[in-house]
Amino acid sequence: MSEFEPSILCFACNWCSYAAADIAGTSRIHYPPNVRLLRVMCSGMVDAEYVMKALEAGFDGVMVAGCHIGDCHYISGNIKAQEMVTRLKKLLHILGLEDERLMLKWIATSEGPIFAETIKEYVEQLKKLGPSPFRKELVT
Amino acid sequence: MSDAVLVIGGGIAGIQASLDLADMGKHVYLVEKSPSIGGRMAQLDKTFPTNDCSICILAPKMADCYDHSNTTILTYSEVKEITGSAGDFTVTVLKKARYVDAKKCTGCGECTEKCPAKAPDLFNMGLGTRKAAYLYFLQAVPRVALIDQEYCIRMTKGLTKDGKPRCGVCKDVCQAGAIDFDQQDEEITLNVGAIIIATGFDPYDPTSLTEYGYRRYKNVVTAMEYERLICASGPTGGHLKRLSADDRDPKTIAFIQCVGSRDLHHNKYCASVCCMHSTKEAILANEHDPEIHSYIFYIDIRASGKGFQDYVARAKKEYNVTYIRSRVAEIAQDAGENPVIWYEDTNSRQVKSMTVDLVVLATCMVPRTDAVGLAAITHTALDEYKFFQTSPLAPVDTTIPGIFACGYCQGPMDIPESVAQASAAAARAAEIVS
Amino acid sequence: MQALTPYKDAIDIVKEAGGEAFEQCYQCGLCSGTCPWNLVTSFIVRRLIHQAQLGLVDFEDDDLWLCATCGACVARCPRGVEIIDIMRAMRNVVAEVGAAKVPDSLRITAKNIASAGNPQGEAREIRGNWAEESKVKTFTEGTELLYFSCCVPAYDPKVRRIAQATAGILNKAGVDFGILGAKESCCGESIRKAGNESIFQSLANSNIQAFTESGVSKVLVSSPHCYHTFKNEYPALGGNFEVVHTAQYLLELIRDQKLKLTKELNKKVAYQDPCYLGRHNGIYDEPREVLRSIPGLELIELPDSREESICCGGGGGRIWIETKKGERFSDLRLEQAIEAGAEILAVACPYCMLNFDDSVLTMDKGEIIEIRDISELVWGAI
Amino acid sequence: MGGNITAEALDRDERRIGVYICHCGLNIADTVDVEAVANYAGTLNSVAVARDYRFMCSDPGQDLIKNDIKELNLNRVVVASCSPRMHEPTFRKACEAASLNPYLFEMANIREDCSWVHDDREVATQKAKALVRAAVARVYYNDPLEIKEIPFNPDTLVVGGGIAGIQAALEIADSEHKVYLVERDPSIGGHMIQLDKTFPTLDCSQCILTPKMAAVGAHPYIELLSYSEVEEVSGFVGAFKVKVRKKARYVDEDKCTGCGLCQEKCPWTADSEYDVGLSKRKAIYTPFAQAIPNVPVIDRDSCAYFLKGKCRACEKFCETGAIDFEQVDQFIELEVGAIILATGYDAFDPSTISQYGYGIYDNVITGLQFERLSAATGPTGGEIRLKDGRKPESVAIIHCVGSRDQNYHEYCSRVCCMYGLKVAHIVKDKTNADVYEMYIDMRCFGEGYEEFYKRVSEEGVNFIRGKVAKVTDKAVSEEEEGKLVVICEDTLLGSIIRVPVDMVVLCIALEARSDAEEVARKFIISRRADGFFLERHVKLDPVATPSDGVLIAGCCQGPKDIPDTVVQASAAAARVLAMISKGRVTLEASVSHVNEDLCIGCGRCEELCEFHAPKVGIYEKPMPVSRVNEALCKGCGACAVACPTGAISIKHFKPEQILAMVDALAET
Amino acid sequence: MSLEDIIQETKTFYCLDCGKCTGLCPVSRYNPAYSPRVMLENALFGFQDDLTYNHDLFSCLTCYACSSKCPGDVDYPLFIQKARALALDAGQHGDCAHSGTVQSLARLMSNPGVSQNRLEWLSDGLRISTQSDTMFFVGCAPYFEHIFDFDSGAIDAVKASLKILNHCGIEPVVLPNERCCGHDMLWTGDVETFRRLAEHNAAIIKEAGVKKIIFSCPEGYRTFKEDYPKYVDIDCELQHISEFLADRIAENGLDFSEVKRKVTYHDPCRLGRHLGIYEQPRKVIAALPGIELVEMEHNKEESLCCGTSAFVNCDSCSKQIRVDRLLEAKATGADTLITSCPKCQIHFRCAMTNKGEEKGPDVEIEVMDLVNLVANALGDGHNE
Repeated sequence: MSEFEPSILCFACNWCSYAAADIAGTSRIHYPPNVRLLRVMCSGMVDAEYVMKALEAGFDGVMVAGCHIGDCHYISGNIKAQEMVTRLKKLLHILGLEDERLMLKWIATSEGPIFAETIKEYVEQLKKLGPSPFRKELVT
Repeated sequence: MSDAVLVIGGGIAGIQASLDLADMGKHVYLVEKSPSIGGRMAQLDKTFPTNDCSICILAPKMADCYDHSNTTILTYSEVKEITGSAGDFTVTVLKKARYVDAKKCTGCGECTEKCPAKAPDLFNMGLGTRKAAYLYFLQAVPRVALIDQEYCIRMTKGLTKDGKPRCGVCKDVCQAGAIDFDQQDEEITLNVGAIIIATGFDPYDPTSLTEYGYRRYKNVVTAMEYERLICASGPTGGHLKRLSADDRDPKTIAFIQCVGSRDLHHNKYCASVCCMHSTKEAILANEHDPEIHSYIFYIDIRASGKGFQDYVARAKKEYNVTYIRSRVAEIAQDAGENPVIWYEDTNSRQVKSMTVDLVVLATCMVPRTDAVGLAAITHTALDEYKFFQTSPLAPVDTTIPGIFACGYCQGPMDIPESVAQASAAAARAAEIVS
Repeated sequence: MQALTPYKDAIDIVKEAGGEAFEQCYQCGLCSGTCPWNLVTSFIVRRLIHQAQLGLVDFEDDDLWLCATCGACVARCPRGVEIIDIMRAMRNVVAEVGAAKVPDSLRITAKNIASAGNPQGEAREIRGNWAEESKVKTFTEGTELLYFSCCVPAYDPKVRRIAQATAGILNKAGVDFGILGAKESCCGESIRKAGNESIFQSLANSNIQAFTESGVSKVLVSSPHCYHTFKNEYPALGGNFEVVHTAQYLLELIRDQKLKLTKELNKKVAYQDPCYLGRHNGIYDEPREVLRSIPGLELIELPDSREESICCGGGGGRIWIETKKGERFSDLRLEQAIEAGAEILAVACPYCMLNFDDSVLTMDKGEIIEIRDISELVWGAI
Repeated sequence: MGGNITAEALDRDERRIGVYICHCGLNIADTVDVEAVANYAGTLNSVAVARDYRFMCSDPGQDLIKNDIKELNLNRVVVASCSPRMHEPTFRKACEAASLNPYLFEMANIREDCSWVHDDREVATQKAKALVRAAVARVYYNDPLEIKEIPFNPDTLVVGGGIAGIQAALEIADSEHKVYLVERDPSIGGHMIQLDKTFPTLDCSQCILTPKMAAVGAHPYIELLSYSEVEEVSGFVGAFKVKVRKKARYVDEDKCTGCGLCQEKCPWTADSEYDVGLSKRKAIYTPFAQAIPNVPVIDRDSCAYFLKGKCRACEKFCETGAIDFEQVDQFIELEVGAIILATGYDAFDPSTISQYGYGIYDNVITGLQFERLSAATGPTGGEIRLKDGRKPESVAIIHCVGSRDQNYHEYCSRVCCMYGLKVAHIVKDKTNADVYEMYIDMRCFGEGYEEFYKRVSEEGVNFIRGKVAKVTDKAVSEEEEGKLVVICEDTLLGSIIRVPVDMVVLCIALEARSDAEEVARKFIISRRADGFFLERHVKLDPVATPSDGVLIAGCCQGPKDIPDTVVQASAAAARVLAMISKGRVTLEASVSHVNEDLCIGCGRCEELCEFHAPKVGIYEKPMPVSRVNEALCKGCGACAVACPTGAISIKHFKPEQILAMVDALAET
Repeated sequence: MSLEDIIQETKTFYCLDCGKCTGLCPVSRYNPAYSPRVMLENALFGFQDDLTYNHDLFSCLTCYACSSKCPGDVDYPLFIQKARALALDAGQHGDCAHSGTVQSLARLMSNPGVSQNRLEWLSDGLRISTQSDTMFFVGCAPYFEHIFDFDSGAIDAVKASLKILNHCGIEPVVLPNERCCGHDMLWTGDVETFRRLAEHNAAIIKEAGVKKIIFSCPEGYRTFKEDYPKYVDIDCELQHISEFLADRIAENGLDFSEVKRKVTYHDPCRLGRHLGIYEQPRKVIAALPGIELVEMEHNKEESLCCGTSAFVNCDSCSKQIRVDRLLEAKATGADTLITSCPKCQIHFRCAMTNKGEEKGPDVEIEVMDLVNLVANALGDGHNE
């Protein structure tokens, strides 16, 4: 079977990270296709339910991307995302999942290249980590 | 062969059977456990559907039965043993000592007034009290007093310090000199050709239905207790009032049907008479105080007898009675000791709560507790509910030829059916002894 | 003066030596204006920093050794620049990188400390001798408190009275304490500010080892310099002990009624805030409260007191360098005290005592004013 | 049919989705096999039609959608093309044009997220299919949303009667819209009225300000509420409700003719705030002559009647009987559409820097106090006098007092250099004394500022670069006897210098109002670290705040000079006029919504919402539940995450929609 | 399993349609749209859609208040459990509270590849071993610590239980990779996941070779005792810790230190009506010196449910149930409400966390697990 290709779901906040992805697009910066973007209005909108559902659905990595602290269009949305991710990581740790399965990253609008770079690094990291125990083929 | 007949149980069924047989010239021995014949019906105030005063229609029969030449009434007695077979039964009966000479006692009641000792009045369902020396109830037949050895001071407290027997007030006041402390239980053997069992029923104790709060809440009473409350000869002289300390007159009463009946946890069968006696009690309440509004919580109104359906219709129309199709779920109590009923009104599909002044539980009716003993003595079989086993085409025959059962001890039925069955049993018995 | 070009290597050397704070300085000159040296001579701190910024430091310049690390400039610097660190870094470049010659007196003192563990160069063994008369036991495992007297009171007979008074008080109050004697060495605070970082490291490690081996958890010090280095500089090397200065501890004893001050001292007393107790560590009120609790004592405030107190000139290794007559801060301070009508000048630091005693002699003010350590005054009042 | 059947079951009506794959010329087509994606889309659940077209955003492209909606009665549309940040509005309008609710529409970004960033055609097509599948899965659960609009109340509230407030009020009122101007002090004028001259033109400050103040006083469209404060603000942009406390003046405004007799007769005095304590004013006073409104106020703290219950002299002498000791604070309810905060700044209290001797030496004064000395209306009638009346022979002006200093304010107060120069010029002009200016940097950046600096230096002012360390009266030489000695290092000379002078003027910093925290909370805006109000964007949106409808202008947003303040005031006014002319406010459609059956009233949403939209209270049901003020909600979704029972959800971002996308994206 | 099979298995045909269940049902009292009688009516009439698509199918608390008094002895909660399985097939599920975290964790845990770090809470004072033949079933407490934004007290109860067992000389086996017992999955209809969890647990228990399992969580206890036998076989003696304590107190008694406290006891549905354990907890409380037990109006068999079950359909009505139950507890004058179920404790503590301005009725009362009360009385209060 060809080399393991991790699948990543990225919740991108409309005002910063999704805009950064757009800029990465307009400046034609290529990055691995493993990531699939899901646009939300604010990183604070990402509920633990969505991340758990993504893990259940077999994604190897979930990324929550928001604005830098202080830049949030809704003042403190990113802080709330940080709290949610910290708490959820503790749960996933008890469950036995590696810490890298869930990643929180601040990406400002202008940081298109950084967005692409982050995706590249994350794919490499997950390749080293191996498939998620809940990956579709393994479960059934 | 003996042409006499033993009738066990002096309720309406027993009385009717005795009269029929007596009128046929047969000699009847009527054995009644309690100090007087009359049975459950004597405890009722009125009877449905005619609202006749229960004791008014019962007293003449009691009198005829007692005075009939062919009848020997053994009250305050119990059947101990029965041997033999159809046509020739030997029956041993224990006649408990009344400590009163039946012949001398005029029933004047002097001793009952002066007697200092008090005891719970079971005739009034324990609502009031009576004395140790007492008449079972006003219209008791035979109208002979008796002394309750468990409560009489003389018999319970033993001798005084200087060796003299205590009290003895009743003896002093009895002009007829009827008091005889040395009376002993008597064992009488009878020889009869046929036996009719008419032991009737006990009301089911609803305490085990904890959700209804019987005993926990004062203003939750059973139907029989209600009958005594509403009855003129009852503990309150017929003045219907609440049992809580404020003893206010109730303006709203809730009658709850199928308490302990049609219930796999308690009694599976339907007691058949509760729907009607609750309706009667609701009507009585309204007659007693027109402001009273009654609510009857039912699953099905079983008004199947003659005139029953119009009786229910009249209750709705004239006597301020509302019928709510719902089995009450739970009874709580608010601060004023008013019962709060929680129920789902299955017609409107809504869960509601209703606060009323008084709750009457139409409890199930079960065979007498000592029916089992009697069945053992008579070797007759009982069905799963402890009723005497009969079969549809021989509704009054028990499993033992020559022994018949009629009335509630054989199955749930109302007074008319009991009377009809009593006559049937009398006829069946007559065949054997004639 | 031919043109100068910024010298990158010099900038880096000073930075590596711990002086990188100079980058934040925007040359406003407030430090120069505030420095007490400018009351007696001219010492442009700003220029030294600017030279460091451009790598044009003249390492031969004696001005490098003027700074008494009193902290007045640091407290007021609008950019919060750690000017003392810059000075220490430049001195380090001279002392350990060899960019120039270290002043002789300092060089000798550094050699003494390196070899004998005390600036006086006395034998290590006799460090505990001062304590014989006061019957002080050596510190053993489980003793509640270590008393670290500082080298000056231990070896210098003129200042021994501080340690003896303190020991006397502790005995009177029934405190379970001891000293480590020969195992102790100089706390290293001043020698570090004089640029000898390596000597400081070895002193600190040996002290920490000695303390931990003996199971020390709480240290009582007489010198604010020891207090400063134990509290703020030793933790980085793994030495975490509870440190308390005599002024604080005496107040504790008085408050817990373990000390009863009965004898009256009807004198006007002024208190000189030592830079390393006051400005560096924010302890102003405890010493004053101790003095006020001595019956009859009338406490008067000097001008420029508390945060604005003027240094006695002893910090940063200056105690071991001769200060020209007429340029001694302790003289100015003594005059201020006399002018304020003080009969006693209370001090809380052995360096202050040395300087002020010196000033009393050189200015011949012996009859008008005396110099007393706080512990002496308390000892006298029991 | 009993119980409440889930909505999903009821409206399992036909979903008819139209999917349109855009080529975007070659931008998408050359990396993604658009036909394959279109065919694939056709196979998806409830997709009625799937097409691909070269330019979906073009008019023919949009017509394609409009016709399909009409002919094939589509009730949902998905366009796979560029980023929604680009053309979502365009396609939404297209749907609306075909009378399909704009929120029944989704976009799949197969350009920036796919074709432009990947090169392998097969993988890109695979990913494009996934993105389309996700968009279709999401649109299935989209609900039609109603875009609400509320009327915009044309009245405006301006808080603060300084030059900023006055300018903003005038500009709005001049376009015939009602303005309520609330000013805390007895008269408008703010700090500017206290100034003598303004730099760089040296115009007499009062001459250019009083006409504007008069205009405000007389303007038919401006209702001036002086000596009043805002107590409480509620509501939202377009419909604010403001409660204003009109403090009791104890003088009846209608009867008072402003004759000033009461001020003459009143025997009790107190420090004049207007003259910054340099002179006294009476207990009953108007702050300055040209006060608007020209109605005096009785100061309770210095009026004998209020303190000791006697005197009432003013009442006796007042011919019109305007004095009324029984007056009480009144409360007025205002309804306005927008609010402009122009609350200005506080002057830094230099006494905290003990080394400068303010409050210790008589002749150390602040810049503001100098303004009063040099002003004709000032206590000395415009003459520069020392405390003992002598003319100063030498004056030192110290810059950056409390500014650019980590221990006080790290920021530069922007105006002190210029008013330092102005003070220098006035001193030279009026007393010809020696003037020394101690500065770190001369920041004369504005128009005509550098020229003014050149002119003042030509007038013989000495400039010494160095931050002053100490001002002392302890003389070291004869010249210093009886003088104030300013000690500092002249960093250009590289030596400490001691400048003996008669008077020292401190250029004190401008700092945020002491009650800024409380005001910020009232108007639901936040503050920067330095205490000034936080603007929406420092560069692109300086006069707006994160709370819609609340604008800020002038020094309350940060220290600035009068020209900048006036510019900001006009900007704020313009923003308000724009909103007024639009006449209505479109509310955010995808806002939070509470299902009150699910809500357990735990208040977690209320506690964390930055915009105070959800509020737990007792409404119809006996138990408290949360309810959202849709006008305040920004739709950020934080409350939905915190809600334990999922009672609160964001329209257009419901959990089902997002979970559907997650599942669709997961399928390989 | 079709609707008819369900009706047969749960004896629904005995229903007299008398409405007593609806009258007793705590949910119906506040949610007019929900009526157990109507649910059965729909089933009996064959209206399957009205049953499976009914939102309130998931509002039933499965607390057995109705069945325990049902004249027709219909096993209504079992009917609901089966009906929910049908609903799941039709794609319907209840509103999962707390972002469905508990449900997601259970599904994730049912995956064979999972190896958990679930014993990090184990502090040194507590001793466990691998040889003992008694096992202590921890359950989901380690996860609960990080799901709620208030102190769930779940792990404290587990620690207290271990302290009690250690005190009684037992160093129980605690399995490091123990799975969720599957209670919530079974009761919300996800039989498939439940079966996988049961199989995992059965395998590792068999491998551990224990003979007795002690539970502190009644839901785990009931699932192992009543539901597991239908899917897997676990030949171990099962005991709730209150039963263990009651026996131990009866045998040789335990020495407790005196703690003055007035308490009232809330019977968890799973322990009470499901398994009939009412007396043991009360015997344990009675054995604690200084503790005065005051019974609430609704106690033992009549005890009211704590308002939420399996973290599904928690809504305003479940809040009302909890508020009334807390008010009833406060009315007894007790200063602590004792229960022996971690979930009741969580739901009560959640009801007391009101962060908005409007707090609603004052329901503030200390809630404590029975095992904590006992552990505190065993000397050096472990978590006082």
